[in-house]
Amino acid sequence: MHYVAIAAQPLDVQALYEKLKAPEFGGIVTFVGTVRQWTDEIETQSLEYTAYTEMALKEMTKLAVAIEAKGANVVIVHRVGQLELTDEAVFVGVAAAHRGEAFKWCEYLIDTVKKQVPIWKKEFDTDKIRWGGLNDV
Amino acid sequence: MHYVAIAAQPLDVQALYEKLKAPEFGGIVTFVGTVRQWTDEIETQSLEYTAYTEMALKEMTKLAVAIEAKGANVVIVHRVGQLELTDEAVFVGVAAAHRGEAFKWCEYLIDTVKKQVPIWKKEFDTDKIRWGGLNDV
Amino acid sequence: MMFNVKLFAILAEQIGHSEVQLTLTAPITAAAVKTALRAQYPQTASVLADCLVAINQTFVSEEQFAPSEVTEIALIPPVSGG
Amino acid sequence: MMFNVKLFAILAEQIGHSEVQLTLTAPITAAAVKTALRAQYPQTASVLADCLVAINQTFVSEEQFAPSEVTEIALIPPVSGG
Repeated sequence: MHYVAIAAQPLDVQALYEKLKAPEFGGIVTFVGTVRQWTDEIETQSLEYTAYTEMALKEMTKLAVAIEAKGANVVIVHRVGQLELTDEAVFVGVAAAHRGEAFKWCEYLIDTVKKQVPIWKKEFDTDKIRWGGLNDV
Repeated sequence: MHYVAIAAQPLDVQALYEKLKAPEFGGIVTFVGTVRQWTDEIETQSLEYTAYTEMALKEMTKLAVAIEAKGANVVIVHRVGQLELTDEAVFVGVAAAHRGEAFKWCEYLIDTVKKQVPIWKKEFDTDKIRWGGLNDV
Repeated sequence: MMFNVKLFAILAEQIGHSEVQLTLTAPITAAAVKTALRAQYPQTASVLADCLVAINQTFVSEEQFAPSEVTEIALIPPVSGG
Repeated sequence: MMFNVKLFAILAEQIGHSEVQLTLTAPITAAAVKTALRAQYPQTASVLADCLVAINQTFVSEEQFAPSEVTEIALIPPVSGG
């Protein structure tokens, strides 16, 4: 059974992982995106994520339901609020019968979350503030 | 810095995940293999893993070091002993700067662990006992 | 007819509000929403070019809506979650 | 010359020991290890066909070793971790 959430509090990776476990699914792949310090020459100090929460949840639910229909458990949780270096921004987990599917579906889900779920990153870098998704204007 | 182990006790997924985190690596992919109940028509009740421990650690270390040289943190831990349904048999984690690499390297590592690390599965199924890796004789 | 339009991220920052009222005439389209915002807040023009429109929490491109079908309008700047 | 050879998994079970002593003559090769075990324990023949040999904890196939180079020999049935 899928679990999707927009979380204002730090992600509990262990608890989210536990939601994926099931006797019929032997392969569990998780992706966690954390706040990275360096992007080429740019040094990030912190991030702020905001979301169009109701629509984000709808989009995440659509994605999760479509993958679960193939035979899987899916968890997708995204943080909002102020994040520091190494804080967890997003958790995507897939439990499936076989590992090849779990890898493929987990990567598809995070790729798709990044493309079409209405969540925005405001990056506080050492040189200036940047909005994710926009060309560096 | 890599961490590899053969563990006689249940895997602490949270603690292993924490070892991967680093400010320079924003993408963390983990694979956990758990004991699955059904394989086609065969129902598994429990498993016993044994290892040629010293050599297994050497092989796991070689694999981890080779991936870390590309820019990553790697954790590989395999259980030995008696495992019940949904117990964790293996944890493979890769933290890298970007998620594409983390997915690719994590899948490569578990594929390779399954092929060349001297660990054996004895499967206690409802109909009989099977050794993994052998044709069902 | 007046509609509340939700704004997010850089768009909300440029205007200083997370919601604005825009006058739209039937049929409601994504292009009409963007045109109306641009007219009222010219400083959003360059970001607006890359924005999507969600009506009733679903991305829309060329669809036309009767005003009575529209319960929620939002302008979605390029997303950057993950 | 006598060598201790480590056995694992189904091979250990078939023989009832996790280590056996085998007589090997120089040079030591993977094939010679398998041949010696098969001669002493014919019941292992079918599993042995799929086994690898590790010398000093490294898989070997066609290499030849002087007895003095060999500190540990193991027979590795098809692995099945993960």
